[in-house]
Amino acid sequence: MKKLNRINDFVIRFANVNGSGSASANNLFAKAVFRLGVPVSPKNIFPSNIQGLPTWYEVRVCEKGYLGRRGGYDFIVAVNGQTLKKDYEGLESGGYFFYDSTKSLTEDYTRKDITLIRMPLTDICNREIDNPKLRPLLKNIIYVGALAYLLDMDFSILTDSIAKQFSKKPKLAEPNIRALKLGREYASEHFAHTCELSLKRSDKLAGHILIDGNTATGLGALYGGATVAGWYPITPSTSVIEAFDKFTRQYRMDESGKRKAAIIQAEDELSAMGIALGAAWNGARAFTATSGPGVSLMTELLGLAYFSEIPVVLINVQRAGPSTGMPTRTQQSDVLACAYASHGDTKHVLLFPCDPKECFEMTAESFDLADRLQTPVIVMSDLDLGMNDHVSMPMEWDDARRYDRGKVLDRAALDSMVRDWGRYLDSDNDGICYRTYPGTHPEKGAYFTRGSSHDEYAAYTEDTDAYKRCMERLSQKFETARDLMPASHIQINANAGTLGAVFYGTTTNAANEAIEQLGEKGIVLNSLRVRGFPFKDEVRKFINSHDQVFVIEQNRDGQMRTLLITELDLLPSKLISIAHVAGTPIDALSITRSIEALLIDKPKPETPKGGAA
Amino acid sequence: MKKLNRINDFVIRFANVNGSGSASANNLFAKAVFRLGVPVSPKNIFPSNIQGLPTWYEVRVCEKGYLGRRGGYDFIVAVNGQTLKKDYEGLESGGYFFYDSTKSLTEDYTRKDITLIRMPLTDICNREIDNPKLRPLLKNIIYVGALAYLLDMDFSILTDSIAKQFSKKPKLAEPNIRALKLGREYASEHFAHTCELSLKRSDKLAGHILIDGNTATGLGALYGGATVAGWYPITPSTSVIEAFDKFTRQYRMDESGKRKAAIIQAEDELSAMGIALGAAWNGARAFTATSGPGVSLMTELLGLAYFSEIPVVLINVQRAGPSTGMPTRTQQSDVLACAYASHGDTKHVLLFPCDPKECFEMTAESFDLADRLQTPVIVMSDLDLGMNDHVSMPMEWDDARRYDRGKVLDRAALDSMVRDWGRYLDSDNDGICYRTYPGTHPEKGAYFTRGSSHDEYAAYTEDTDAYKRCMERLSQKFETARDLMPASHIQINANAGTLGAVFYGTTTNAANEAIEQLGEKGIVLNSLRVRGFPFKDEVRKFINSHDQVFVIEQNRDGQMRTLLITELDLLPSKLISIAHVAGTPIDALSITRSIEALLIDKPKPETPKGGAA
Amino acid sequence: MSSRRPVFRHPNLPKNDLGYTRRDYEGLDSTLCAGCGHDSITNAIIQACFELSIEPHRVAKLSGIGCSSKSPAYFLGKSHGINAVHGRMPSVATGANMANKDLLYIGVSGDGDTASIGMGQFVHIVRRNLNMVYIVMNNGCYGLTKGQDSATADKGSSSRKGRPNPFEAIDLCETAVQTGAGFVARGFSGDKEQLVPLLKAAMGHRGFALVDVISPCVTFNNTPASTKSYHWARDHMEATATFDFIPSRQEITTDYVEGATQNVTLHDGSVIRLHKTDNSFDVTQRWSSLEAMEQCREKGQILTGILHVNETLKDTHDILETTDKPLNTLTEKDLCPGNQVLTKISENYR
Amino acid sequence: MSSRRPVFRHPNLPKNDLGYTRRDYEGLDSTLCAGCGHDSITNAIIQACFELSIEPHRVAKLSGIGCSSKSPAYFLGKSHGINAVHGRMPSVATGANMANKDLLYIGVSGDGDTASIGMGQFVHIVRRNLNMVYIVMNNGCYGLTKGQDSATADKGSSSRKGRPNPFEAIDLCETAVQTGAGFVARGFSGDKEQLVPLLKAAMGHRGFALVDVISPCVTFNNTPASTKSYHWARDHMEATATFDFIPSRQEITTDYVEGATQNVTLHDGSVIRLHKTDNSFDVTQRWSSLEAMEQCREKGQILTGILHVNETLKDTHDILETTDKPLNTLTEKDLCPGNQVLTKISENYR
Ligand SMILES: Cc1ncc(C[n+]2csc(CCOP(=O)(O)OP(=O)(O)O)c2C)c(N)n1
Ligand SMILES: Cc1ncc(C[n+]2csc(CCOP(=O)(O)OP(=O)(O)O)c2C)c(N)n1
Ligand code: SF4
Ligand code: SF4
Ligand SMILES: [Mg+2]
Ligand SMILES: [Mg+2]
Repeated sequence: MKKLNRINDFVIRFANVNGSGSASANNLFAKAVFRLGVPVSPKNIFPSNIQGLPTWYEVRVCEKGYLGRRGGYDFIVAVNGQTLKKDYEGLESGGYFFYDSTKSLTEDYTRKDITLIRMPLTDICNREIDNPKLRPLLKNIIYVGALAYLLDMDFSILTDSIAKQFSKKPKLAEPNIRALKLGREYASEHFAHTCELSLKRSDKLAGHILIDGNTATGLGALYGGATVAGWYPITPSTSVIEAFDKFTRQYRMDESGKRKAAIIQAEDELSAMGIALGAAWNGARAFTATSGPGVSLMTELLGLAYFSEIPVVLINVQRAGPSTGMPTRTQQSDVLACAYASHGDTKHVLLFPCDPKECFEMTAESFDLADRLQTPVIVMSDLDLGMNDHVSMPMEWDDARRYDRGKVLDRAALDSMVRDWGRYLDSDNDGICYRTYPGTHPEKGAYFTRGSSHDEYAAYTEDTDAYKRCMERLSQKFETARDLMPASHIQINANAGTLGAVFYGTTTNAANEAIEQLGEKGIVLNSLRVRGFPFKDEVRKFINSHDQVFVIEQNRDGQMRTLLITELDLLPSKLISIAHVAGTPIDALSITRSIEALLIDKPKPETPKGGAA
Repeated sequence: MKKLNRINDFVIRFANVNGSGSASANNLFAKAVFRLGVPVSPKNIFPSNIQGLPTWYEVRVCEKGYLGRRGGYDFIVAVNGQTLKKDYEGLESGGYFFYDSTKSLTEDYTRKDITLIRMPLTDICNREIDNPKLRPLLKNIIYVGALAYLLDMDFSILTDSIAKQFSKKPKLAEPNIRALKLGREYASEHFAHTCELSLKRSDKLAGHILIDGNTATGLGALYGGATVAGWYPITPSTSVIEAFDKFTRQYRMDESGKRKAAIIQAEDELSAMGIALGAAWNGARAFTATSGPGVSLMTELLGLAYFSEIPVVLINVQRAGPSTGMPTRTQQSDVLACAYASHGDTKHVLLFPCDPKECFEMTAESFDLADRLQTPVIVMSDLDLGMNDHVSMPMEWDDARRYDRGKVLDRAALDSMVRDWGRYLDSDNDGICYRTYPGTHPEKGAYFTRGSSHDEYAAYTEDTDAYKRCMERLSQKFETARDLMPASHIQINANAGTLGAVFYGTTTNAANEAIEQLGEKGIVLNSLRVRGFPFKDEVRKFINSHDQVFVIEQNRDGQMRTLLITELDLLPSKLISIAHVAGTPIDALSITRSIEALLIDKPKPETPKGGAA
Repeated sequence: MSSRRPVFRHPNLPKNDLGYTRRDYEGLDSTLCAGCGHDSITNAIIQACFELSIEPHRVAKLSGIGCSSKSPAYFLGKSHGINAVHGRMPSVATGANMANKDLLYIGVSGDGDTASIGMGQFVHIVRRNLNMVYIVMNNGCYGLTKGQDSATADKGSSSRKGRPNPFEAIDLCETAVQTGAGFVARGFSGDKEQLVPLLKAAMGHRGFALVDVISPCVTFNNTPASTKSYHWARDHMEATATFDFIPSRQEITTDYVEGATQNVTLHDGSVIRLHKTDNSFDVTQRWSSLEAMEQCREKGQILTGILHVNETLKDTHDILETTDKPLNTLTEKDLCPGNQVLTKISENYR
Repeated sequence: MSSRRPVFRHPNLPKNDLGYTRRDYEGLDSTLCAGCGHDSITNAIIQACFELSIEPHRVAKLSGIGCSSKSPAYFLGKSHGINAVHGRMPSVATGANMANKDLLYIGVSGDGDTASIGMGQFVHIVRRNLNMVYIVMNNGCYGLTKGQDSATADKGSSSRKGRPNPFEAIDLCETAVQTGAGFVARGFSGDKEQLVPLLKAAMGHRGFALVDVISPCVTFNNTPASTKSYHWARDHMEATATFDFIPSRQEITTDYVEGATQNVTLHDGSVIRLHKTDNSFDVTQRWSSLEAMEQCREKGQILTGILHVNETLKDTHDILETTDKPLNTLTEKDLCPGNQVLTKISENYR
């Protein structure tokens, strides 16, 4: 048998039971890799349940810097009896199977192509740890200690991490450090030269941070100046609000200890959106965060915000649908539901962050865009981005930057107006009109906001022409939005290339890696990462200048492909859907394979939706 | 001045104040035209308000049988002071301006190209009708009497209508008939040879009926075997339920006077859809009816029905959006909202009736389709179809027809099963599985229905493969649905024609008329009327076999065009949107003009969305 | 319909403390049916605001959807207003209030808008004690959709449709008191004498103030068999203790008989002086309020007047401990911690 | 996780009147946290159905979304069930019941599912008096989303998150009684002795039966400062009159002291015999029920037991006057009037 022998390039998986405290131990490991300066991408694969069901934590270590999921695993810490067999069978050939040998494996564990690493974790715990309450937790720390030895890690990274973590309660650090050492010692005694995977300090990460997208989103809302949030708990969006709550308690307190923010846990999502909308109408920056089911419930109010032109921000942390679907799995499947949310002719502005830094930036930016465009802006995050830790460049804020509150008339502006003000009068010919906040002026600028048809002066109307003017102006405003969208990321690998790839959000890392893999095989693709909707002109140009474009995304129906075709009037046969329908984050290899297969087996124009990763 | 001189071919408009009882008088007139055997299409243009605002009733009389709106009006009964000037100005040259001359016109009524018909309606009422309470109502009847003379109508048609209407209370007929006569007498004394429009008995209508779409829909639900309806009032869908209620009280009573139907006015649309869904889950045929805002609110539950495969029927009587929009105006703007309703990857079956007969048929059929496909079916009616009277072929029911309850296992079937039953096991390979109703069998066939991911045996799962199998089976089921959709109506006017038109629902009449108008100018179009979604194969074939296809519809964004392109992978530049963004029913002339303009000014491929009717 | 009516000011119209005439508190012409109860309530709102010298532009008007919800267009034309979607005014009001605690929020809703589609939001806005006046124009039916029974229609009551309503009525005042509202009153559109001071008192209260007003729908629900008709309401009204509303600026005279009145001082300093009678109850006690309402209900009477007041409750801002300045006036300086802090925050993620 | 557990039948297990063992009423293994109150309630439901000899397949189980709403998968594995979306179980139950009046409908919901997102639907299902047993597994928090306060969390109570809840609690029993429910009871997951008969009585009632059960969330809301914790519930439980549940088949013995008990005969013929004590009240009187609940609430006690019964109310089918046969069994012949009638109908449109 040939053992896998690699430095800083492998996948390690932890198979645990949820509610058993494994998360912090596994995080400790991932963070240690990060602190070693090695690019790392942890993925938590957890059930929609609180305690007792299988959960996996997968850590990809990749010196080269690929941060998407790789697929497969080379090392498994298998400490969940329920999934032991499956975990065993899924291991890559040449890999390492680390398990709690307190209970021995049954006879059907017969693989010859892997290395077993037997560690009697439970026994060690029972023997070494006096307090039985601490045992389940520390068992996890023990295996991290063992890993340090097995992978030849700098041990101080781990102990420092623990010390940092418990800096405020150093007493608690002690048993953890002891557990780490217990693990390392046992391993050094029993597993010398067992494992040929290793982790070396590197310099691939300079200035980077390791953070989850939802925390960055919450920070973005803080920096973007949000003051009102209405929300309703739903996985995986809850932690956006938790982060905003935490940060406002730190950075938004006035002298008297009162908060410069109002966060309301609403009774449901209709109310959450209503709260955000009401606050935005009244001149505060306001938002809500939710996931699929919540988006469906907010549909009617999104239509009101669109038609009455209220700048509200919605953070949609997508999860696997339809319906309740898989609440703890990731997906990019609300693209159409968000782009066209609500009955009637409606279209919404979408932003697609791909990493925590963009979560921060786009969330902060979304408030400017919403205010400028006076329309809802939806930030399309997802569970993978929102709830997993990601290596990211640090967030930055230009202190010279000023909030763009858009076209708002204050008292002085109203006083100095010469001609009649009309709330929906398009005096700049960009589809965007001037608004006023309630309470501004004793005599001027008051109007009645409504979701029913209105004329330029905000008066109710059923007049065909007035209605049509309003609807066409809204279309024009959407054109204005196009120019304001963040630029696409375009990468040209072959100047006269005929093949292109389009993707967005959390598909980015895997797609980029797949493009490199394909490049190595002589298949050169140019790529464009979509960052906003309505699509900027460069998107059309990019697609038009290629013969075949693969649209890579994480949903069944190729929703971004649909949106591209209809909104840019593209030739559908040119756009080939690479759709990942799994609920787990997309990986490079399956993209590579799908594209290869499609290119060999050249698609006929009639069946362009050929690929499925 | 040349007076308009036409027989059975003109448009007459009534300008009234709502809540003044004009509706029944105007109906009386339209019905009389119908009873003369002349094709007629009345359109009620009313405000979202109960009393005191302008309302118009437009009656197109057309011997040739065009039933769409024509545009313009040749004769106006102008009895609303609020709109008098506008009504005056809008009249076609050569037309007739009939008004209540009790109050004389001001000096700015200076048109020379029209004929004024002065009738002191109020004076006549005050003089001739003793009971002041009856005056406002009978004033309307008086002008109908005058019209009878002016248009040279067979007077007995009107008196018979009145007699029929009040057959149960003949006493009430009397003052009405007297009012009719008053009107006729005054006209005959004062308006001899004034009007050159006339109505002659014809034989164009044989066996036809004059009925509104919502009544036909309600009947369709009765015949289709619906037993449970959950609903919430909203214009223009309310009368669907009112009709169902009325018909079940007539035809669904058991011997003891109890009803074989349960109709629940819910507290909102979420509940209305929940009721329909719960009943359908439990084996009853169930439905709800709503309009745009309600559809938005039902979005989440539609997703549940899609994913857990519950056969529920939704009647969407569309109105002008977005948001509250124009609640009493018509539109076809919920196509995308319905086709893709709900977050996640979802698609829904849609039916597009174009006249009352199809409302009846498709509603009845929708229950079969929902049961067969175990998925929501949405009947896409609209305000014009639902609330206006239409000349229609009579409804028919084949007594040999049996309800298709789809794949349902009863107790005997469960007993005789050899292999394990799984609720979501696709044993027929058509994507449709076998269901059981609760309470069927003491030991077999029970399962837990859920909107979360489930395997073939309905067990909760987060397994990637099981999830994927389920999602792909649902796609396959949608393919099965394709074949079950009603056939498109295709009309080939030129065998090797290069121009085509696609339309649906209430756009049909105007589109057909426009095609004839264009034909007369040498522009020959073939046409296809879409009747269901997913689109049958013939739709793709039709479009592919033409160079340019105009998609004619009543919304801003060309929603059907979008759906066609994405679902059939069509070349967008080939599909040209003729979009009517008014809220009033689409008319032939503007379609004709748009198409003509587009053909002269040949569109470049980059800007295919050229037309706007 | 034009959105602006000709401005014609009579020089001798009476003015209030701010120098405004009553006309300054009016809005567009109503488009409701002639005689609709809602228009009377609109007039009472105008009167109350005028008499209280409220700055018109410091009011925000909110409503849902329905005939009732149209009425904010007909009063306070100098105030901003918003028509939410059906049943969702409470949440929109909550957001609006969070954004600016300094305006007076007047919400108008219908019985359909509140007791059916809006029931969930209504209960929760009460629970949060949002500082606003919430007026229900209660006609027991869905006016705008042509007269269906609403959830406040009494059992057995029948509208123009003719079929007696078979379901029990929801009493929004009971719901509000039970859920902990600090101000609950009921009026009748036909009794302006009582309604105007009720509205004034509600405006003086801090926290959620419900004013449920029986408001006959003359078109669909004014039949003899309807318990929301004019006649029925007039004949079955049972007023609680009558009261005087004494604005904060006015001195309180002491010429009353000891024990015969009860004074409740409202947040803005104004006082409600309740005149006790034999059958009056202590409106400051939640439980007596509920009992009094129940008793009337059982007797088929409509209890009107101030049904409950409690001035000790915290409003939503108090509960959330938000800063004193309206949130919508905070600037970048107040809100954005700047790049240095961000760098420090980033440190935690290394 | 497999959907089917191995069927192993012990030959000597006790059987009920139908010949079923208790195991026939069980479902899948629970995936809730070890010690979760919800599992105890699940067991009580199993016990009640077993003891009442309910035909398992004649039950339909319904729930919303939440830990609590998962539990129908863990009882009555031979019954059909449906997980609605969050908060919408009441409407789905309404439709289901309309389709087939002959099944026993058992709904399970959480406090989040009912008192927050489901509040509107809850009030309206009570108002319609749908014939079902509606069980709220009430833990004062959102278990499945990790412990946020729910609307039934008492003011000042704090969960593992540590911040005392600043809002007033909604008491679903009070809401139900006030809205006119015919059967309202409260239990505690830790008191099976009381809970099983409560559930049985609820199943015997015709119309809407609410059983609100305090059900501690051991993971997020079992702290000493939580009023929904085991300890708090045990220490503050105040039972109303104790009672015996006497199934319909059992003869009622008369060995009780005159005046010391009150018998209420339920729709299915079974009887609740309430033992009066000094502080007991008349549970058949809506008003005394409310008063008793309020009093306990003010004292910081949790009143458990049967809080209100009224056997005289019509259920939704009665109110709507639907035919006796379940609607889902009607055939074309019952439903479709045929072409001849259609031709006649068409005549009216000529
Ligand atoms: C979501 C939604 N559902 C239904 C409607 C239709 N609708 C408009 S007003 C109304 C009811 C109004 O009743 P109420 O609130 O009592 O007001 P009223 O007209 O009686 O004053 C309804 C159901 C709507 N606009 N939106
Ligand atoms: C529309 C929607 N919003 C939010 C959620 C997320 N969610 C799942 S369970 C739950 C609350 C559960 O609380 P409760 O009903 O009290 O049940 P418990 O878990 O406490 O038993 C929420 C908010 C959802 N599934 N659907
Ligand atoms: S319909 Fe009724 S509620 Fe509406 S405006 Fe007319 S009278 Fe008032
Ligand atoms: S989280 Fe709480 S409610 Fe949910 S299963 Fe665990 S203990 Fe029960
Ligand atoms: Mg009303
Ligand atoms: Mg709970």
